[in-house]
Amino acid sequence: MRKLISLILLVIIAGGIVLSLKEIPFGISKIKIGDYYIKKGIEETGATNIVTSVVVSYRGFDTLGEITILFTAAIGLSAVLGTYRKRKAGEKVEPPSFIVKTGCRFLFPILLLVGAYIFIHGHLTPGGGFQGGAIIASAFLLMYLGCEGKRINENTSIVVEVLGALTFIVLGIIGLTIGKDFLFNFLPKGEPNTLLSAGIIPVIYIAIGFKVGSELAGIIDHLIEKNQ
Amino acid sequence: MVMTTILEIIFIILLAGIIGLFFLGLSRKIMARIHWRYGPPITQPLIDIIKLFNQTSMSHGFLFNFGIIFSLAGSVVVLLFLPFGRICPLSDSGGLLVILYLMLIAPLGLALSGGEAANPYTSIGISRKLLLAFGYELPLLLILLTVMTHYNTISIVEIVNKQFQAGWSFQHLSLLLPGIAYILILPAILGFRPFELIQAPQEISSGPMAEYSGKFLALTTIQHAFNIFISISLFTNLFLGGAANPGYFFLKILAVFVIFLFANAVFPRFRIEQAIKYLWRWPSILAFAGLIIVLITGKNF
Amino acid sequence: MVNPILLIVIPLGLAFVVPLFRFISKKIEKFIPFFALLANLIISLTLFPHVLEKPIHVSIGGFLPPLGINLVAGPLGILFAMLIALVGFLVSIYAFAYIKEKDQEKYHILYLLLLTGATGVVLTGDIFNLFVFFEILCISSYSLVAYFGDKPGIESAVKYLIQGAVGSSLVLIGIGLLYGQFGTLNMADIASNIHSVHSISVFIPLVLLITGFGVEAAIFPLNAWLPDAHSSAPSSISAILSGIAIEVGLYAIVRVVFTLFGASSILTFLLFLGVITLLIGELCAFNQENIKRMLAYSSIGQIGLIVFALSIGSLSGINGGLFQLVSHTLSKALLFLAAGYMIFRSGSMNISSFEGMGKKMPYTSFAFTIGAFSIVGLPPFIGFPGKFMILKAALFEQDILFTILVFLILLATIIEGAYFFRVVQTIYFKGEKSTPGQEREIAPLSVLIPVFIFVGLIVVIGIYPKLITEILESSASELLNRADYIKNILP
Amino acid sequence: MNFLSEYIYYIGAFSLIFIGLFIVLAKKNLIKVIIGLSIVDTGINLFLITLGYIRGGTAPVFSKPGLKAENMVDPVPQALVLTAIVIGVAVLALALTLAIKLYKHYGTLNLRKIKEQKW
Amino acid sequence: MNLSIILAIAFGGALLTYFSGKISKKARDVLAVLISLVIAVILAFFYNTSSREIFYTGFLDFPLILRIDTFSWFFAFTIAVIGSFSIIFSLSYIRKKGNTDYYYTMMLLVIASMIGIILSGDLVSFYIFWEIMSWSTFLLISYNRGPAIAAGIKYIIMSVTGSVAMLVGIISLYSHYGTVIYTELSGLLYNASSGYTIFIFVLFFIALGIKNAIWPLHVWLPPAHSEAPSPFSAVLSGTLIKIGTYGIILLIYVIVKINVFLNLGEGIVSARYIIAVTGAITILIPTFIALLQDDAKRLLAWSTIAQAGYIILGIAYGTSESVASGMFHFFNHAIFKALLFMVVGAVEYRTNGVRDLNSLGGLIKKMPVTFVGGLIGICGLIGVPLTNGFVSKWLIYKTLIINNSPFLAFAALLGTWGTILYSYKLLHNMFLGQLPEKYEKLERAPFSMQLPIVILSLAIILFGILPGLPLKVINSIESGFGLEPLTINIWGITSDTGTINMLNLFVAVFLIGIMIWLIFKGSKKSAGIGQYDNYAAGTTVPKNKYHYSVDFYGPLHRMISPYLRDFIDDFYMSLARSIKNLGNGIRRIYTGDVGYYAIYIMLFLALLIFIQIKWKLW
Repeated sequence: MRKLISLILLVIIAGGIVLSLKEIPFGISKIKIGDYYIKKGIEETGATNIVTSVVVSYRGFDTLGEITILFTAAIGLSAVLGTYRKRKAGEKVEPPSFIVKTGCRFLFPILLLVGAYIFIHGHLTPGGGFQGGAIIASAFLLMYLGCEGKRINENTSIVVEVLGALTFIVLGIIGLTIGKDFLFNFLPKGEPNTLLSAGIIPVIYIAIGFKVGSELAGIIDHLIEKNQ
Repeated sequence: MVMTTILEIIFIILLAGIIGLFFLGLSRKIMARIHWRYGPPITQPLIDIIKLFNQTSMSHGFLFNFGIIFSLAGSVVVLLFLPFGRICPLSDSGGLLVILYLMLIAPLGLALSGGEAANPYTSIGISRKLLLAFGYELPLLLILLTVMTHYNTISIVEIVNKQFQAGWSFQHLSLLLPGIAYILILPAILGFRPFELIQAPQEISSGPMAEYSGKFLALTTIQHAFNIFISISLFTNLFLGGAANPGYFFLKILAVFVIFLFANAVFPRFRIEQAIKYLWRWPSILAFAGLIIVLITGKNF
Repeated sequence: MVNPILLIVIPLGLAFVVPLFRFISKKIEKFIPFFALLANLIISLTLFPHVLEKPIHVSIGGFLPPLGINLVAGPLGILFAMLIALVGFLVSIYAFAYIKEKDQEKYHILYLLLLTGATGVVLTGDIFNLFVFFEILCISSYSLVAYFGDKPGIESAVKYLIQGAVGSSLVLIGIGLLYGQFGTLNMADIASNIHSVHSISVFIPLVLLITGFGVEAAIFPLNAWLPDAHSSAPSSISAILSGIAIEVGLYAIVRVVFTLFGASSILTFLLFLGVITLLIGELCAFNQENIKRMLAYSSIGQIGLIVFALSIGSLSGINGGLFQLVSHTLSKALLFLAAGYMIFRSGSMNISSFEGMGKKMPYTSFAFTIGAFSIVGLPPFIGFPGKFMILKAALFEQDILFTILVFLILLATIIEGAYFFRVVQTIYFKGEKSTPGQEREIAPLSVLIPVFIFVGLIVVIGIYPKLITEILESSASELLNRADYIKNILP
Repeated sequence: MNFLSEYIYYIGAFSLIFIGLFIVLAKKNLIKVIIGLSIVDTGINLFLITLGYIRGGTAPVFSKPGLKAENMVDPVPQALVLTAIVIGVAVLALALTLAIKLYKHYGTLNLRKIKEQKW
Repeated sequence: MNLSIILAIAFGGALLTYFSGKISKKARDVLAVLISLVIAVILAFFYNTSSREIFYTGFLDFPLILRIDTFSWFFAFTIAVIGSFSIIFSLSYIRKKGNTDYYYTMMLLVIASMIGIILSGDLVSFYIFWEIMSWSTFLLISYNRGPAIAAGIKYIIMSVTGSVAMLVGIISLYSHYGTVIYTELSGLLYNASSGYTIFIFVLFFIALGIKNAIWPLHVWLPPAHSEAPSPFSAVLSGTLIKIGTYGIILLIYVIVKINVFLNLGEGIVSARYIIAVTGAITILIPTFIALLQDDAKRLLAWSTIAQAGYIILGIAYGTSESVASGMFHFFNHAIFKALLFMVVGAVEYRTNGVRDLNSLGGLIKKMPVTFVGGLIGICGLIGVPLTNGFVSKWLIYKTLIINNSPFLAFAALLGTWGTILYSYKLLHNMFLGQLPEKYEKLERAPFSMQLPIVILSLAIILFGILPGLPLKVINSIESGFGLEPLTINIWGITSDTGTINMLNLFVAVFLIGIMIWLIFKGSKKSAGIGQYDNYAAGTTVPKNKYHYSVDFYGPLHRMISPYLRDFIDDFYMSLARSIKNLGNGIRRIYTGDVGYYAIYIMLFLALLIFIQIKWKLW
């Protein structure tokens, strides 16, 4: 019964949405501001990756919100799970197999490196702070899988997290204080397609990378540690 | 002017008292005769009163005394509002409505007095008295309202005057029915058979009067006499056109009283519920019918 | 002139900083929200006179709209920002004594983030940005509802989360559809392209947005999460949820309907929806034994009333609706705070456990009474002018339909009165007259101060409603003059 | 067939969305519901990306010279999707956390049985 | 002297009293009495003046106006005086009960808001004060706890019901005419359609009728009056319900105006007759119900409803005499009902809260002053000539009879006879008959209770003999309403259709009373005997059965009680129950199953889309 009702309702809604999609033909350029970004993006922001320029510059405020959401989720999660609990000595955990152990140890630094590369080059190539951060976090996940007893230092992770976020905000405020708008790209834009270009974009992306990496690692840490 | 008024007042009070006592005596005499007895002399009530004043009495306190005075005063004041023949000292002070109100002072005063007596019989008697009053007031109010609506005035003097011009009220059907109703409730007003349940000596030792002795009893008797006079002369004024002079008026009320006595001598006693039911049924229906007729035939509505 | 961006940045930055205090002193943490919101309050107050003259537009990152994200600090936005800062500020004082858990830094962070999200929603001029802030608001509310980690809290949070997630998915689909059609995300830009909602392709995003935001705004039948969440959250959070969160949801709906779509044709529907929400909320609250659940249902009812008023669509209607919104925010926050501390003391949420509170906690009880009277709409409290203005607006339509709806509203008011008065009686008159050992346990100052500031505001604005009517009027005209809004942002 | 090639991406995206919604509406296991929500998110992301697609377009990255701006797809939906993914992750993480806690309290994840908060 | 100063004193005084109570109990008592007296005294100075002022401009776009003219002066002054007497009475009454600061504050607040209502010059400020009065009353009714809680909730729900109806009326008037000021509204309804006028009338009458306890809206009154603290019952009964009366007069004679009112509808179905007949019903049914009561205060409460019926009847009947009688009876009722509640309160105070008429008795020996107060009170209530109730009742009967409404007159008159029965029962069962042994050591009422009782008793007699004093004021009110004033002198009323002269009556009664007293005194002195020294027809009655009070009107009771269930109350209660059930039913849609909740969301969305696709509504 419930399924039937759900189906009927969803069919009606789907019908409505299909009707509305008529106005949005597929695959045809109808973009307005997107067009502008592509044409003027490099000129205005200095980043060759237009997506990055949109994410960090044009819609940088969204990104600030985004990291805030992640932060919120991380804090909320740890708040819900309760206070930090050390693993007790007597608890037995199946030790990882040799292959896992070695593989993890081998992959861990490489992943870190790849992650760092991705967020540092966010303004030039596809990728960016979030992607890099996620890779870094997966490196830590591997560490948890492979290296028994190793854990990230909670305090360090928090400091990194906070500093990452603060960097973002401080950069924004600097933009504000030098007479322009919040998040104003006050650093020189540099030569496009070089590493040191696009003003504050790479700085922000690096900060985001650190922040996201440590945050996701923290989330993993919480979910693993608290629920043995 | 003031002098004549005062004289009128004294005259009326004395005369009403005498007539009332006479009626009281007469009623005992006639009752006795109906019962094939000889009966006491007609002056017996007067003799009783004089005797009672000379007896020692017992008082329960201030309200005990005050109530009886209050009650009697109420009755006496009513007299001043009733045209006795053509004499009516306080004709300009509110008319029939005031009479209605003053008529309730008497039972209220007795009730207060009896209340302080703290005798359960008294209390029961008072309760019955008030209930009975409530019972007969319903038809009585309808009757008076019919009359007042018919003549469109609240002044009893004017009612009497209008009857002089247009003939007795009894001539109109609309007032004939309330008139009959009045006769039916008259024994209830006076506490006569079949409505003597207030005193009911066999049952509750004379009810409100159980604690009275001496002068209290005397005052009550006087009050009773006044009440007889008042209720009958009210009837006469309202339905029989009053009278041009006191003598004629006396004859009228005497006739009414005698007829009334004969009519009521044969009833047994009611219980209080029966009494109320009776009063709320036939007299009320008659009076109500009269009121409806007045409203239909009247010009004003 | 201060940049309105600070209204968002200051609490956000401080929220990020809070975890660092574990290295300095744990005791400072709880004062961070206090200072952040105090700053916000001051900023919004200083902005207030400027905004009345002319709405302030701030672009972010140096890009003019529609290219960059912009903030629109119009009268409406500042009104909400001020309200958020005010209530948040007072509730943060309340939390000094109320939140006693060991791990309280997380509470304060989440609390700040919630209010940041709310402020962001009301200030932003970009529909996707609005969504982002909305998510901040929602996610922090989910976490805060579950903050105590007890059984009801977790259950409610899960339910809230599921419904909220469905709602935000719908919002996101709606935004996608809008972007697909208009190629822009700036609200003014979109609005300048929408002239009617007759075409289904515009209508569908509209209803998706209404439904999505409606979940947070607790319009019937989207409000099933509300009684659970409000009753099982910590009382300070209930106050914020009831006083801020659903109002912000309502703001989003109003923005979408009035400014974005200019969809005055759907207002009739919302009119009925408001009345139905009102009636259902009040009826559900009528026989409620759990005080916080009762207050939560009452919030549903109040939201219905506000929706009704806003949907009248006339200047005075919106005016009245906004007034009622302010009034509800203040009164309901007060009620939750006062009830919260009484629950804290009595250890039970059952109304009958409040017996004798009038003796035990005289000040808190007094404040609760004022709040209840205000919600019911008795003068001289703030609820009265609100109800008055709404009725005035409705009856000025001189339409038989409105008269009937007004009577339904008043019926709901009577029901509302009935259950609130019942609680007031329980507090003061029920129970043993004096049981031995019943000492006065006056609430700590950090509870009484915010509670009595609320009382003061309720009474002062109730007696002198002109204090806020000016800003309400310009807010209402901002909502109604869609063309001006567009023209101001896209010259 | 024209229809399919024209709308296949939309259909795919919305299929995911509605499948996800159906799971949320009809399934009783909390984990499944959370998975459903996640599917809805994925569907939406797909939909957003689809919105920005231009037939034959390239990624909007000027990584090497000679890329024409006209041929690039719309960067904005991609930026939006980035945000949407993060939001999805955040909600997912929180939801799972709550599910863990809920299971501790109730010993079940059956949503039809977790009905203490009602009326 | 400004009118706003009065209000400032009244409201400020209320608050001040609360805080002074925290410092010194004595100071608080003195302050409370002082404030209430000061208000009364200041108001007294406003006699025969008229002024109007805008006292507050801060409320939305409405300038709030205060005004005083003879009409409002009459009501305000009465209320202030009765209020201050009640506060004096409270001094010892409330001392035992605790929570005294609260009590005095609320009491002063109620009085202040009542005066505010009366003095306000526009409907918005009327409404504001009205609501303040409602809730402050509510907070005071439940003061005694126990059954008072149910009474309070009943009161406030009905009160809120009424006031929201009135609010619609006020705003509707504003939306039609753009003003809420009495003087500007006055007569504007002349051009309105009668349907609209009736609409306004109904709305206002729900509110005013509930306050004034007109018959089908009376259910809050009996429990509220009987459960409230006695001095407050006096305020409730003597003045608070009269606010409703004031409102009705205001509506009919100031806002709607007499000429519109009399032309509203025709014959039997005219507004005038409908309200008058409602008044008549309000007299009859509560009178009979009062007969059945065994609780002294509940009896008085029902009596209050009945007396309010006289007032409504008089006001609605619309002749100049009937309106005068309505207002005069308001005045009288305020005095004697306040007095009676104080008498009952004094007894209640001394007997530790006993007001069951079946367990008292014989208190005349212990509390003579209180008894005399009670006696004069019931005389006024009945309308025994030479007490104030008489003249007002006489006027209403007269005008009803002269204008050919004998049925209304019948209702009014029969109500009076019912009044005799229940008021005698009240007096008898408390003061007369045998004194129960447990009350052997009862003391007299304290001075602060006796003082208001004595003053009010004297007032009843005074205005009974000199009805011209208030009638003069009433006359000038009536000429303000466009009614023809009565021809009066200080002793009474003269007119072609019937004259009353209390001087004659007074002299006659006085002289005759003296005469009889002389006869009484002159005859043999009677011996005083004790209470239990009774004639028992030769039997001995057990002591505890000596007092006849239980089921005092038993026979009548058995006859009428089956017909006199308060079915209106039952109706309201069942209404409340069904709303409760409805609420319990509706909240089951929140099943607790989150799947359903998600379905609701989708349902909402699907519904909107479906409607749009199907009907293209938007």
